[in-house]
This record gives sequence, C-alpha cells and structure tokens, in this order.
Amino acid sequence: MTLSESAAAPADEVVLEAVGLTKHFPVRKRLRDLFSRTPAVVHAVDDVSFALHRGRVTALVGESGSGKSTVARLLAQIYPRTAGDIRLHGTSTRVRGGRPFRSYVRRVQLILQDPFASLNPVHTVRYHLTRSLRIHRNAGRSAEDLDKALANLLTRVSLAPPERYLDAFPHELSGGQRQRVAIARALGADPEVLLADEPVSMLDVSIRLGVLNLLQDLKERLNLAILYITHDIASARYFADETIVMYAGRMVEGGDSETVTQNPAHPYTRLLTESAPDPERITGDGAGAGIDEAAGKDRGQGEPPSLISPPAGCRFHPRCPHAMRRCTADVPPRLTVGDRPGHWTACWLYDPATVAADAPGSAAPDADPAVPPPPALVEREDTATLGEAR
Amino acid sequence: MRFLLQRVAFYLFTAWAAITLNFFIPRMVPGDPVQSLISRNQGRISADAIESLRVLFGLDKNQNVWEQYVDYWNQLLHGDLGLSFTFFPAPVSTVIGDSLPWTVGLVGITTIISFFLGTALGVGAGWRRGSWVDGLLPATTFLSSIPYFWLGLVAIALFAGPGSFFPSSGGYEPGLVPAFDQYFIPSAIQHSILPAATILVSSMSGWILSMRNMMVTVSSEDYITVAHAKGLSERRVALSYAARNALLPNVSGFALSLGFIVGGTLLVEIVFSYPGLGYQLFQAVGAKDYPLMQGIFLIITISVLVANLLADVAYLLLDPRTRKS
Amino acid sequence: MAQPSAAPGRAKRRRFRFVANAKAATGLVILAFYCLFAVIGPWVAPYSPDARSGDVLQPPSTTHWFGTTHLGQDIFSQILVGARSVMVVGLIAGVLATILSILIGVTAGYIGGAADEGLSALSNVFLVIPALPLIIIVTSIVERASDTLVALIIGFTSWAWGARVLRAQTLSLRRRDYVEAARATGERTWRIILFEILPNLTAIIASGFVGTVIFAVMSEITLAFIGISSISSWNWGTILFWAQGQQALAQGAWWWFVPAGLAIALLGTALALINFGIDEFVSPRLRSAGKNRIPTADGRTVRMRVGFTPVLAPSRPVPAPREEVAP
Amino acid sequence: MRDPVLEIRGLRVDYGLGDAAVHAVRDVDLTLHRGEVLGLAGESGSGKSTLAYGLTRLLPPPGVISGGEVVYHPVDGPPVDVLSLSPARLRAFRWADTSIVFQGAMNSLNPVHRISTQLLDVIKAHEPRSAAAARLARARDLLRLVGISADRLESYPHQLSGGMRQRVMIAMALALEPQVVIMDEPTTALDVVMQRQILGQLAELRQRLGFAVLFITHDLSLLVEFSDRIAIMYGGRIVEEAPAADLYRRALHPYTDGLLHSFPALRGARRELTGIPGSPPDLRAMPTGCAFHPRCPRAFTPCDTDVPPLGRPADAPGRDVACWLHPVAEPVPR
Amino acid sequence: ACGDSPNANKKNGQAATVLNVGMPNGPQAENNNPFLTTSAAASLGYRWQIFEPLMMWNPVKPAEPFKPWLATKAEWAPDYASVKVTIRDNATWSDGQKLTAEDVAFTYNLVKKYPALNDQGVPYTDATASGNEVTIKMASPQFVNQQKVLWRVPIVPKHIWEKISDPTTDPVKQPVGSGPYTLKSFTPATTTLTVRDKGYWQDLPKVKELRFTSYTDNSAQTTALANGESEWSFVFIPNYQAVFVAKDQAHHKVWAPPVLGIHGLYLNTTKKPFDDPTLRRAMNMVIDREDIFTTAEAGYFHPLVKSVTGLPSPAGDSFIAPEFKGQEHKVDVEGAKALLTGAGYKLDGNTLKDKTGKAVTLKLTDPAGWSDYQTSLEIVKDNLSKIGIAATIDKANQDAWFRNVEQGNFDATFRWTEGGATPYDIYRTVMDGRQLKPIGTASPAGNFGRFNNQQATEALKAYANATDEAARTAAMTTLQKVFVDQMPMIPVGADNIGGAYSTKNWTGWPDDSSPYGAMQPTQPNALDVVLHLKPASS
Ligand SMILES: Nc1ncnc2c1ncn2[C@@H]1O[C@H](COP(=O)(O)OP(=O)(O)OP(=O)(O)O)[C@@H](O)[C@H]1O
Ligand SMILES: Nc1ncnc2c1ncn2[C@@H]1O[C@H](COP(=O)(O)OP(=O)(O)OP(=O)(O)O)[C@@H](O)[C@H]1O
Ligand SMILES: [Mg+2]
Ligand SMILES: [Mg+2]
Repeated sequence: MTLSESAAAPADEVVLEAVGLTKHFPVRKRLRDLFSRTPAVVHAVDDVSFALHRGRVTALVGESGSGKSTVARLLAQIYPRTAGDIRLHGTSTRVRGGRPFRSYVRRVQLILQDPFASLNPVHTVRYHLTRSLRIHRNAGRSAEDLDKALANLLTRVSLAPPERYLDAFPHELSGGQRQRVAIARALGADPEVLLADEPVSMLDVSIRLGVLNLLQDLKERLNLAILYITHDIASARYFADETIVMYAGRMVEGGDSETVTQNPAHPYTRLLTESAPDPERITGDGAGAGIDEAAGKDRGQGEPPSLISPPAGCRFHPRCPHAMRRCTADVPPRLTVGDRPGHWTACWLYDPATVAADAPGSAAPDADPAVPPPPALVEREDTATLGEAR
Repeated sequence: MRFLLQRVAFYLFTAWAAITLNFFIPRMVPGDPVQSLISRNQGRISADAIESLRVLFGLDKNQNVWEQYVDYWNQLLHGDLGLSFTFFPAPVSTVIGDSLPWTVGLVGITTIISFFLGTALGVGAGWRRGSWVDGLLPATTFLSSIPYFWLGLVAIALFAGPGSFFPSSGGYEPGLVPAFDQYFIPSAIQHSILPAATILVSSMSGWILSMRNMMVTVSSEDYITVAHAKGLSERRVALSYAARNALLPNVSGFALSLGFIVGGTLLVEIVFSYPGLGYQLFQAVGAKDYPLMQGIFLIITISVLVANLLADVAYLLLDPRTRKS
Repeated sequence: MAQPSAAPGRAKRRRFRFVANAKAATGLVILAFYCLFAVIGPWVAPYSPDARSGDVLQPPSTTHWFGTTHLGQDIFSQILVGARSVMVVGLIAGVLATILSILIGVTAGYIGGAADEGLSALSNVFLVIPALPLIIIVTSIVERASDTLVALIIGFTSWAWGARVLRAQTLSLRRRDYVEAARATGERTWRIILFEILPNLTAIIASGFVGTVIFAVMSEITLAFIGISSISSWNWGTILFWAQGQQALAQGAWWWFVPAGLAIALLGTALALINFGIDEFVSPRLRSAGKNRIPTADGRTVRMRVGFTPVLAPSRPVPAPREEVAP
Repeated sequence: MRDPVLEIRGLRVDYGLGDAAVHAVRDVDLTLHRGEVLGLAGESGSGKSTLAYGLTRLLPPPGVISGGEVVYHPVDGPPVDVLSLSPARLRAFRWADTSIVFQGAMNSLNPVHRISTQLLDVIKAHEPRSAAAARLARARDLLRLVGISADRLESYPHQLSGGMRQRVMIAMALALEPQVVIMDEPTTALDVVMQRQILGQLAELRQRLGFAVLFITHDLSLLVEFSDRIAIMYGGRIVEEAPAADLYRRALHPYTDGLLHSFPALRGARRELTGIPGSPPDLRAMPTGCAFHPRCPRAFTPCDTDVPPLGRPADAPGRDVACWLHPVAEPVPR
Repeated sequence: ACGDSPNANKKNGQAATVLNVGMPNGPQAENNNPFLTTSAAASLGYRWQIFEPLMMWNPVKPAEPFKPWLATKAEWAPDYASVKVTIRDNATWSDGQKLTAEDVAFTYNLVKKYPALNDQGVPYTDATASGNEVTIKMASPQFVNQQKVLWRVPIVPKHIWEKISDPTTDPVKQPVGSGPYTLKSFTPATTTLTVRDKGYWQDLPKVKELRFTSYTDNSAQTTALANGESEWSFVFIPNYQAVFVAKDQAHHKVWAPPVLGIHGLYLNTTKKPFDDPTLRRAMNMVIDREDIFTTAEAGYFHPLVKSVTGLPSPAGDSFIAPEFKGQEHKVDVEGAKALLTGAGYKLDGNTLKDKTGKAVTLKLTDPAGWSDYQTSLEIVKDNLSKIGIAATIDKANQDAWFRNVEQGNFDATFRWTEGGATPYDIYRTVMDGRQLKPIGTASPAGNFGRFNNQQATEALKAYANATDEAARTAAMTTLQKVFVDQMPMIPVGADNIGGAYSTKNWTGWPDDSSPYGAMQPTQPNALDVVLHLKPASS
C-alpha cells in the first residue's frame, strides 16, 4: 500500500498553481465571418491565476457558465490551454497524453461534476477502483494486495463494509454513494491534488453534507490540496479555506472564505450572496416578502453576457448598478480590499483615483438612487460583528 | 448557411469518390461485352463476328485506364454518358431516359405511399399501445421478412394467371405507345398494381415499426405530459405534439429511401419484368455494358446524394433547433 | 483479473431477463432450430438433394414432403441441405460487417478530427453505392465464389450503415462523463474504446448484427436466385433459381418455390423477433408488457396510458369539505 | 384565507401492480388552502414528485393510483373528486383549475413549436369560442407579466435562455388563472440570481391573482424563505407539517431536525452541521414501523413496530407530526 | 385530341390484318441499323422485313439451292473467291427510288470499308457494278460461307447511306428499304411495321401490320404466347406441351427443326485419361440423349442428334458419309463396359480405374445460370456413374467459364459449335488443328478440347478450298471418320431454328410437311414466312 497517510511535506506548500490561465473555444464560423480576420471564440476562461496549497480547500464559485468546470479541466490537462501556465511544485508542465500525462494525473486527479454520469453503468465498483489502482501501480503484486487496497480505499470514503459495495453496479448505489466511489477512484491514484467539480450539486442536503465532510476529512488526514467548485456559496463558506469568485470567465474576487461570503467586495459577489436563499431572512409572517425585496436589483438583465464577444472593460459592467465610465473601457486589475489580508477584488470601485474621477453608477444601465452606495465608500460598521466567525 | 456549404462540399467529395469507384468497379469485371453478347446468343452469332463487334464497340483501341478515366470525366462534364453496348449505338442517356420514368413512377409513388401509410399506422400503434393496430405488428414483421421477389412470385402465381385482371409482366400492354391518353394510363396503372402492392407490403412494416417506437419514446417526454396537463384534446396531443416530434428521425430515413428507389428494387423489376432502371442495371451487369452500368450508377449516386441533401434540408425545415444559424 | 466479473447471481438474473422476453425467446427457439438443421441437415435429409428419381414434378406427398423438381429431386432434402449454406453465409457476413462497423464507426467517433472525416467519408461512399448491384458485380469478378467468399463480399459491402450509427452513438458517448473520467484517471485510448465505450454500445451492435444477418441471407439468396453466384452447394436461393428457370409458376408447381420462401421468411422473422427482444431488453420504454389493461378492485378494467393515470380504488362519493379548526 | 382548495386524503400511489408494486406514496393526507404556498421537501426518492403527478393523474405507466381521494373545491360550485373524473372532464379540469410547472423547462416545451403556438393552444383548448385576436392579446399580456417582451412570442424554445423558458412555463401555468399551481423543483436548474428573480415575480403574481402553490424543492433555505407552510416527506409519507417559521425554529420530527442541520447557512453564526446518518430506505423493502427508525438517533420501542400516525401532538399545537416522540393528542379528522 | 393518339386504334385493329411477333429480349432502344447485331431491328428481327438480302437460303435444308430474291441469279467462280450476281430490275426502295446494282455494290463496299458492320467476318476485297450485275470479290474461297455473302447482308440504298457520316453509330431513325414493310412506330416495348402500299417487287403480304413486342424475359414471353397475345416467337418453353400447346390445342404449335450447329460435351483431350479415345467413345455410349432432350430441353429445344457423325437430321442428312448412314447412337452400358475392360480399364465395384490404376473422375463445368446446360450435366453425371466415372458438377461463373473454356482449363463442358451451311463449321469448331493453342492461351474460335489430329485439320482445309465436289465429299468422309473414332466431343443436341406460333389468325407457317424456311422471327427467312401467311379462314 503506497497511499501516503500523512504527507511529510509541510502544510501550506503550494502544490499546483495556475498562472494567467486562458481558454478560448473556437466556435463554428458563420458565412459572414468568413471574411473577418479575427476568429470567433468563446472566451470561456481569461487570465485566471491562483494557487492550491497542501492541506487546504480552495472554493471556486460563480454563476452557471462562468468557466469553473473549464478551469478544472484545464488544471487536469484534459483540455489544452490557450495561454498561461500550470505549475506543479513550481515547474511548468504541459502534457498531452501518454506517459507524461499519466504521471501528471497520478498527482492531480479530477472528480467530475455529475455522480450519476461519471461512473460507467456497465462496470462494477470493483472494476472502477481496480483500474485506477492498476494504472497508477498501486494495486500491489498479488490478488491479496489488490483486495486489501480496494478495501482500504472504500473504507477511506466511508463505504463500509467494502464487500457490500465492491460488486455493486452504479445504478444500485445512491447518489452519495456514487460520489464516494468517484472520490475513491481519484484517491486510488494517490494524488496530491483533488479537483472536485461540483461534487455535490445533484445531491440531497443530507447526502451532500456527508460528501463534504468526507472531503474535509481527507484534506486533513491526507494533506490533500483540494479545489472545490460549487454554485452553493454557503457551502463554500463552510468547507473552503479560501474562496475565489468567477464571473464570465474572469476571477472577480478572492480571499479567505469567511470574508468573501460575509463581506463581499465586488458588486457581483454581493448580488450572489444577496440572491442566495436565506432562511434567516424570514420575518415571521411567512408571506415570502423576502423574495420580493431582494429581487429588485437585477431585473430583466439576469442574462449572463455573451462570451463570444464579451463586454469590454469589466465584464460585469452591463449589469452593475455602480458602473462607471472607466468600467466600460478598462479591465480592472486585482485591488486589495483593506479589511483582511489576502482579500482582493477586480473592481474599479476599490481604486480611489477612479472613484474620485467618475461618479459610481454614472454608467449604470438604469441608475437607481435607491440602491445602496458602493461598499468602498461607506464606513464599514458591520465588519466587527463578522469577525469572530472563524 | 455554413452548415449547408459544409454539406455541399461533403457531398461533392462523396460524389467524386463514388463516381470514381463506379468507373473502376465495372472495369474489374472479367470478360468483355463481346463475349457476353456471344454467350447470350449461344451460337447464333458466329465467332467471326467477334472482331467486327470489338471494332464496333471501340474496344480495339488500347487506351490505358488513366486515359479512359480522364476521357470519362471529360464526357461526364459535357453531359455525355457514352453509348450503351447492349443497345449500341443508343446513347446511355436515352436508355436511362426510357426506363427511369418507370422506376420513379412505380417505386417512387409506392415508397411515398408506403411511408405515409406506414407512418400513420405507426402513429396509431404507438399512441394506443395494445390496440388493434399494435396487434398487426407480428404479422407485418413476418411480411417484411419475406424476400421481395418471392412475394412477387407468389403474387403472380395467385393473382396473375391468364384471364386475370392483373398482368404478370411488363409496364403496360404491349402494342401501346407511351402517351398520356385514356388507353395508356389505365394500362400502366393496371400493370403497376401487383408490383406496387408487393413493395408496399414488404416495406411498410419498417415504417410502422420505427414510427411506433419513436412514438413510444416521444410519449414519455416531458412535453407530452405537459400537453396532457394543459388539457389539450387527445387528437391534438397525439398529432401536433407526439407525432410531429416522432416524425423527425423518420424523415431522414424517408429521404434516404427515396435515394434508394433507383437501385433498391432491382428484384421487383426482374420478377415483374418491369421496364425500369433496376432491370436495365441487371441486364447491363450481365452484358458487361460498362457505359450503361456507369450511367445507372451515376443516377443512383446522384439520387442518393440529392436525397441526403433533401433530408438535411427537410430536417432544417422541420426542426427549428437546427435552424440556429 | 483485469476485468472483474459480476457476481454470478446477478449475471444470471440479467441473462434470464432477456430470455424471459417472449419475443426474444420465440426468435431464439426458431433460430436454434435453423442452426440445428444447418449442422445436421445433410445427415437427416431423406434423399440426396441432387438425386434424380422417376417422380418428376410431383406435388407434396408422404414420400416427398415438399414435392419434387423437374428432375425428380426431393425439395425437402434440398431445403434441409441448403440451410447450412444460408446460415454460414449469414453468420460470417454478420460477424464481419459488425466487426468492420465497430472498427470504423467507433474509431471515427472516438478519435475525431481528420481520421473521423476520412472514415466518415469512406462509409458514406459505401452507403451511396447501392449494395446489391455492387455485390452482384463483385461476386462476378471472382471466379469460384465459395460460401465463405460470398459471405466475405457481403460483409465487406454492408458495414457502412452500422458504422454510421455507431459513430453517432460513440460521438455522444465520448462526451459522457464516465469516459472523460476514465481519461482523467489515466486510461489508455484503446482501453477506453474497448472497455468503457463498447459495452455501452452492445444493444446497437447486437441489433446491427441481426440486421446484417438478415441482409446477408437475403443477398445470398438473391444472388443465387438471379443466377449470379457460382455457389455449387445448395441453398434456398438455388432452389428458387431452378423453380424460376423452369417456370414453376407457369407449370403450376407451387411446391417448388413456396417452402424456400417460407423458410427465408421464418428465418427473417426469427431474427427480427430477437431484434425486438434486444431493443425492449435494453430500452425499458419499449417494453410493451401485456399488462396494458388492468382490472380494478371493483371489477372495471382500465388502460395504462400516458396522461391518464389509472385509478384502481373504487370511486367514492365526494364528501363535504372538512371543517377547518382554527388554530 | 384558511378555506381548503385542494384536499388529498389517504392517497396511495404505486409503480407497478401486485407484488411487484413499489409503494411510492403511502396514505398521504395534505390540505392546500386558498392562496397559500405549501412547501414540500424531503429526501430524494421520498415520493414528492410522485405525489404531485399522482394527484393530477399525470403519472406515466407503470404508475397507478391505488387508493385515496383528491378533492378540489372550486370557488363556486360543489367539490369535485379529481380521481373519478372522466377523461373529458379531467381534460377540462386540468390547467383551468390546476396547472403544473414541471421541473425541467428545457423539456417541458415542445422544441418544434413556437412559444406562441404553445401558449395559444392551451387557451384555445379551454376557451374554444374566444376570438383569435383576444387570445393573442392575452398571450402577450402573460409574457409581459413574467417580464419577457411580447415580441419573444414568435421564438422557438431553443432561442430562449433557461431562465426565460422557465418564465414562459410560469406564464403558461397562469394563463387560465387557475386556483392551484403545482411547481416541481422549478428552479433547480438555474443559478441563484435567476432563481431569486423568478420567485420574486411569482410571489408578486400570487399576491395579485391569489392562487395557491404547492412548491416542491430540495432547497430548504429557499423553502423556508418562500412558503407559508412546509410539509416534509420521508419514505412515501408526510412526517411533519407546520408553518414555515415554526418548522425552521423548532423541528419536531428527528428527520426534519436532521435536514435542518444538514445545510450550511450563508449568514449568521456558523452552526454545527450534523447531517443524518445512514442511507435512505429502499422502497421495495421498507423498514417496519416508522420508516426513519433505522437512522433515527432517538428511536425507541414502538418505532420499529408501529407506524406513527400523522396528527396534532400535545406538545405543539397548530402543527402535525408523525412521530412516537410526539404522541398524537388529536388525530387529524377524516 | 384523344382521337389523335397512336393508341386509339389499338383495340379495334382487326385480327386478320395484324400479326403479333414477340421476342424475350427486354426493353429496346430505338435503333434500326440493319448491320448492327445490337440494334432493336436485329434483336427483334424486323430488319429483314424492311431490308432484304440478295438470296434466300433455307437453313432447314442447307444443301438445297438458294432462292432468288433481290438477285435473280448468283454465279460463283470455281474457287468460290468471287461471285457475280444479277439484280432484279423491278425492285424499288420504299421512298420510290429504283433499286440498282449500284446500291448492291455500295452495300458490299460499305461492309468492306467498315469492319464494324461486317458481322459475318467475310474478307471482302471489292464489289463492282456493271449494268444489272455486281461482282463481289473475296480474299479467300468462300464455299462454306456462301450464305454469309448472299443471305446475311441487308442491301441498303446508296442515295441515303452515302450521306450517313458514320454508319456504325447511326440509329437509322427512318429506315428506307426494299422490303414490303416500313416502320410505323417505335417504343421500347413494341415496334410496329406497316405494309407498303405499292412498289414491292412481288405480291404484297396479307399481313397488313407487324407488331414486334419485346417481352422482358422468357416467362413473360411464354405467358404472352400461352394467352395468345403473341402469335410467333422464339423462346425456350419448359414443358411446352402443358404450358403452351395445351392452352389452345388446335392452334398453338411448336416447330423446332434442327440446323447444322450442335451442342455437346467437349472433353479436354489433353487431360489423362481423357486423352484416350476409347474412354471417350465409352462415355459416348452411356450418355442418354433422349433423357437430356426430354428433361433438359423440354423435348424440343435442342433436337436430338441421332447420327454418330454428330449431324442432325434432316439438315445434315445429305452430308453423312455412306458408311455412317443409318448408324445411330444408342445407350449401351454393357457395350461400354466391355470396350473399357478390353482397353485395360478396370471396373472396381462402382469405380472405374484407368490403366495406371487411378480412379477416373471428371469435373463437369457450365455457367451457374444456364439451367438447361446444368440439367444436362446432372443427367450426364448420372449416366457416367453407370460405368464408374465419378463426375462432379461445377456451377461456374459465366465469365470465368468462358475464359477457362477458351484457354482449355476444364475437364468437360457442355457447349455449342458454330453453325453454317455445311457440317464444316461444326467440325471446325471441334477439331480444327489451326485453332490449336497451348493450354492457357485462348482459342476463341474453337478447338476448346485441344484436339490434335493432323488428318482432320488437313481435311478441313481441303473441304473449304476444294474446287470440285469429289474432293469435298472425300474430305467430309475423313472428317466424319475422325470424329466418330476419336469422339473429341460428344454430340447431344442440335440448334433449332424454329419457333412457337399460333394458327388461330394466320396459316401457312412452315412445318415438317412444308419446311420452306427457317422459323425464327430474327432470321432473314422471316420475311419469306410472312409472305407465306394467309388469314385463317373462319
Ligand atoms: N467544449 C466547449 N466548446 C465550446 N464552448 C465551451 C466548451 N465547454 C465549455 N464551453 C463554454 O465555456 C463557458 C464556460 O463553461 P463551464 O462549463 O466552464 O462553466 P461552469 O462555470 O462550469 O458552469 P456550470 O456551473 O453550469 O457547470 C460556457 O459558456 C460554455 O458554453
Ligand atoms: N417507474 C418506476 N418504477 C418503480 N419505482 C419508481 C418509478 N418511478 C419512480 N419510482 C420510485 O418512486 C420513488 C419516488 O419517486 P419520486 O420521483 O416521487 O421522488 P422525489 O421525491 O420526487 O425525488 P427527487 O427529489 O429526487 O425528485 C423513488 O424511490 C423512485 O425510485
Ligand atoms: Mg460546470
Ligand atoms: Mg422529483
């Protein structure tokens, strides 16, 4: 058994790093595009940089289609990247297939989004796990070794007793169980990095919790670096050490999870957190009033922007209530937000010079005086109350 | 639009490949047209005629295959299909022109009837599973497993003896001159009933089955349940929702079968001695009549390709999802 | 133990489920009979199929069950002996075409790119060329076409349709998560094709196989019937050829061509039934279980249908609305 | 406000017949009051959708309704037993009185017909004598109602985004101003921003039109926020039913309690998430007694033998629960 | 407008004015070129109703003198390398112009100029007209080909054909000939000819309209004959008594006279042990020709060859050498056995062993689709087993068979011989040493069995080139002797030149009592037959 129970390497070491990662998908040309010089592409991911640390969970949140899965696949090197770099332990890697690819995936494993689709319906759990062990030569020499390794894997993902699950077909397992098998398969390679693409989106709240607890546990016991991709910002708050928010292919905010969720800086993150359903919001009369109140801001424009010709400047500006002229022209850089170390956002509102020159909301589509002023300009009296959360 | 252009390019390539193949395959056949002519006549053409026939057919020129191939394309692009050997010196285009209407008339119309009738029955069978239409399925399966030609033979034996209304062979009464008049048309129709019925019986069950299965599949789609939930009348749900959607995959099958009209029913024409293209092709193969074979293959290739293109277009028209420019 | 096998109990249950399908079972039984005759036909045939006798053109009788030919040959024996050639050609051609269609269709679908374009174009060309005339021509190219050769020719010319269907299906499977997952696990391409994709194509492959067998049998018989193929052995097409050549119809010798035709039709039906069986086995939606009409508790019969869920309970009179107690 | 519009009594729904039958819904009693939002939650496979489809008789084969009754109370006129309606009357009843918004908007619209066709044919089917122009005007109004411009009427479903399609379905559900709208996970496919928009519009419309909603979802946070009352299903039965706020503050049934401790909240202090141990029951081999007892941390003697009835417990008036921990003081009157 | 339809008078055409001729040749393309074998005119035979030859020859009685037709007289030079014909002066073309010796000379020069039109392969060198006489010269003696020169060349009008730019590809849409009929209409299925109103050089025929219908195959043609739709045809009818004659006992007739062209079993004389004439003779003795005749050839199609010389009767009667007169084939199994044992063969149970002790086996080959040949082979196989020869039947691919037979790659095969005015063509096909090629090289014109006999070759040469009757008789006797002794090919049946016909509307057909001409509608004699027809009195 070669799976390292506790890695000797120090925690917090950067394992995998994305630097300026970019992915453009070519789209089918139309006749009239034949004569234009610029090829039509989907800007699925643009200039994404972040690092995964040993023993830490990094959450990637954002709306549908913002490029989260694409980032995961790029990191797993299933898709070739358009630009940027992927560094494993500081060395740049680009693998296409064959032996280098296999030695890469041994260290970086991807768990796909849908537990109902990611297991082959014709194979048993035993087959899936055996394959993973064999490919990465973790199966040992004898049949006995293999059995031991299988049992070990299943116990690790809390599928006990192993004999009950080994010969089951995927359709005989519940969603949570399938998800665990998928995780066990990834663990079979004894990786350093787990890329978990929405591992819980299809599951029921109680099963969802089980899977998340499992990931947390693995992180702690095996010192894995985990990328946790989700829609559910509340779960990011609970399970991730760090949270990154993406919008339309770009990173718009990042930082410590508690800070990002409780004290969002970017207008999009704010929209996201405000839209998330929150039982605490009920006023008591149960008339569903909370819904109406939060719905006002983005009406009629809830559509994400086209990624083939994304808006210039900040991609959120067409929907942003605080948009300024500069937002429509220049891509905002990462700006540090003062409240916590490591909290940054890509929004011109946090550039005092810009705000001074340009009134916030001056370029907003339907400037609404009732909208609260941008967070950078109000004194943050609520910061203190959130502090003790961690 | 781009989709169409792409298809057209693809078709052009396929056409080129198929035509090239059509050129080479007949040339691989051993024996030559002169020998075939002699063997068909078993001694009634003397061996002395061999030389004159070779000269006649132009087989005495020793062209290499490449030159022949270039010549062939050259002729083709000028719309010239060459001269048939069997009917020398009748141009291939005349021979095809004489027989094509028969095939298209008989098989084409039958294919269309078979498609519509089969589809209608399939809609019924699929919508009301367990009803009498559904009960027909085993019988139609059996009928469709019978070889065409055998069904034709049995039909002739049962219905076409001397004195019967149904003639056993030919496309019209001998002695009539093809013309659109009150003598010829009824005769042509009368001659086509038995072969048409044979094709109909054996081809219809395919449509019934595929339509039924599609209906069953579509019936469990959410939008059908929604249509029921909306309280629409049964007819409307069955036709406008279920059948309309179930029809889509069948349309391309139908278009493809239109393409195979020309080449697909050789046997019916042989059994019923129907003066169509399939029969001509059979004769041409026997007579090593390359120009005629190539000509007929060309027609078949073109019609299959055109039918494919039609299927694409029909799909484009029927399914708005593919219309997304 | 590269591929762990399923537990025996489960495998049994699955196999049993297929045979339990009445259509498939009927088809299989008929097919088994044909296979049996293909093997033992020549030994159990009462006469030699070539043997001439004095009973020329006799209708069916107790001595000649299916009657005799113009040479006094026993048609029943010819049918029995002919079964072998038909079955051999059908099976070989079916296997060959299936293998080719898998090789070409699945590879094209999975690998994509230029290889896909090339292979698709190839199969399209084969689709465009009408199969039967092509087979006729190719068969006449070779001098002495044995059963195997005819089967090979049919197999080589009839894979295109299957390849096209398989390619389309592979294209959709290729994007399935479990294939991507296998790739991300580090599986090699050939293993992904063989062990991840192929098992999910079983139903299509099986029905494609059945379809090709039907087509091959029909083609073989057609070739013999029109006198193109030079098969020396007996098959049902040869019988029909002689019947046609001697104008059995005009002579009123119906027994000469009816048995062969029925034998073909029955074989076709058996294969079609198996095909249905496979379809229904794989797609539960097509299971047209006989329980379409179901009896209710109070003796009515209701029909299962989409949009109107049957109610089995006896209908009761509608009671008055219940009084709501204010909390 | 508290008068019932739809009453479900002892409803039983099976998949299949005889011994092979799966009892997906067992003896469910549920009352929907005029104008309220009744939330329905529960584990996957607990029978929520089956209940919703069953009461409108839209379950595809092999689903059958094997018992119980569904009574609809029109605004005027005598109550109707939905389960004994003839097909023709059932068709008339559907949509005019009860409409449904299905889970996937993607599949609920016929891909080959325009939005207008699909909107208009429901009006035409129920009001055959209305003028074509009037129908068209109504269709435009409906679209505007859900925030889609009327010129989208001539679009095909695939030309609309997921959110727009979902809104078209809602518009269609409201076309005949029914008394009851059933929604089965109408927003799971959407992201939270879109989800909030749609539900906001729905809440507004409900206040205007006064229909009652049966709202099915997994998302407890959403449910608590959006509905008036919540019913929790487990293993084919309703195990608890209470006003939303009450349920959120204090769950009586251990399963509900487990659910409430399974989802993280975005706001407020971080809570301990305990989850529910074990796995959902197999419908073919249901545990005896209370279906939840194998997983219940507080199971005791009667739980594994007797099925607890749903009723008003003595310790919590105004709500219903089926649990031996809270013995029923007063069974629900039948 | 309907009245204008060419179909309008179809139904009321009186029976006594129309003759319906049928051929089973499939749909035709419009082509009336009389020189092209592939034309509809040749395929259906109506070329001879429009165009006429110089003389009529009766293939049923090949030795009888030619009957004057467009020529009143033909004089051959003693070496038969040239012929002087006298053209009748009362013949006119259907466009009214007079038929002259110029036209005849033009026709022969045309054939000489275009080898593609010379379907008889006669080596013409020149034809010159002077007055009403034409002298046609050939490169070699043509004694055995007289009918090819005088009977098979349709005479065409110079004034029309000299304007045709390429007579080998011209479909001659409006044929102008000297015959009694002109083309009325053409469709792929039916060609209608109508009788000329004037200008024919003899009495106009009683048949006012000829309809040539092309049925798509044998069974369609047979059906048409059986129900009276077709009144004259040449087609193989299995069980013709039941299928055709019985349908109208009084009127339906089949007359199938043999010609000097036969079918038989060629043996490969280079293969052991079949290089032994004794074995071949023994095989000949067991073959049951009656059986083949009745079973495979429906009792009429290939008339029995009884004479040991292989010559059919009556066509060959006058050529049979005195020593073979009356000698007929008989099945004689015992005789064959005796012959074999006498020659050192052994009959070991059911197996014949040759002199070296090897079992005699034989592969019989013929194309799969030729059902009469295949049936014949079945019978031969049966017959040979009586003397212990184990034969197998190989149903070959037609093209491969053709090639293999020409290249000598076979054991034994059923095939035809050439036919002609004398037995020369038969014997030449079987025994001509000049055609002898090594195995593997094709010999398309004959001697497929690689028969090598100097005597026969010399006799063939002598017969063709002889200038006097005595030399010819001597050569013919030699040929027959070699044939009977060596039996390089086992003769079975003859070609027939007859047809199936109905006397319901027309009488005057040739038959055994009055064999005035060949009966096939495609032969030049067809015109003679039509001229003989009279309405059946009713
Ligand atoms: N293979 C592809 N070809 C073209 N475009 C693609 C491809 N894969 C993804 N895209 C596009 O890239 C964008 C980002 O997709 P991605 O799947 O990464 O989003 P996501 O954030 O994971 O969304 P979700 O939350 O719905 O899973 C989308 O607009 C998508 O349409
Ligand atoms: N056709 C069927 N045959 C047998 N059992 C079925 C069938 N359809 C559904 N079931 C079972 O009925 C039960 C109830 O299903 P239902 O769809 O109502 O669950 P649900 O509560 O809506 O779940 P989800 O939240 O996942 O939508 C499930 O356990 C399911 O397995
Ligand atoms: Mg994703
Ligand atoms: Mg559901």
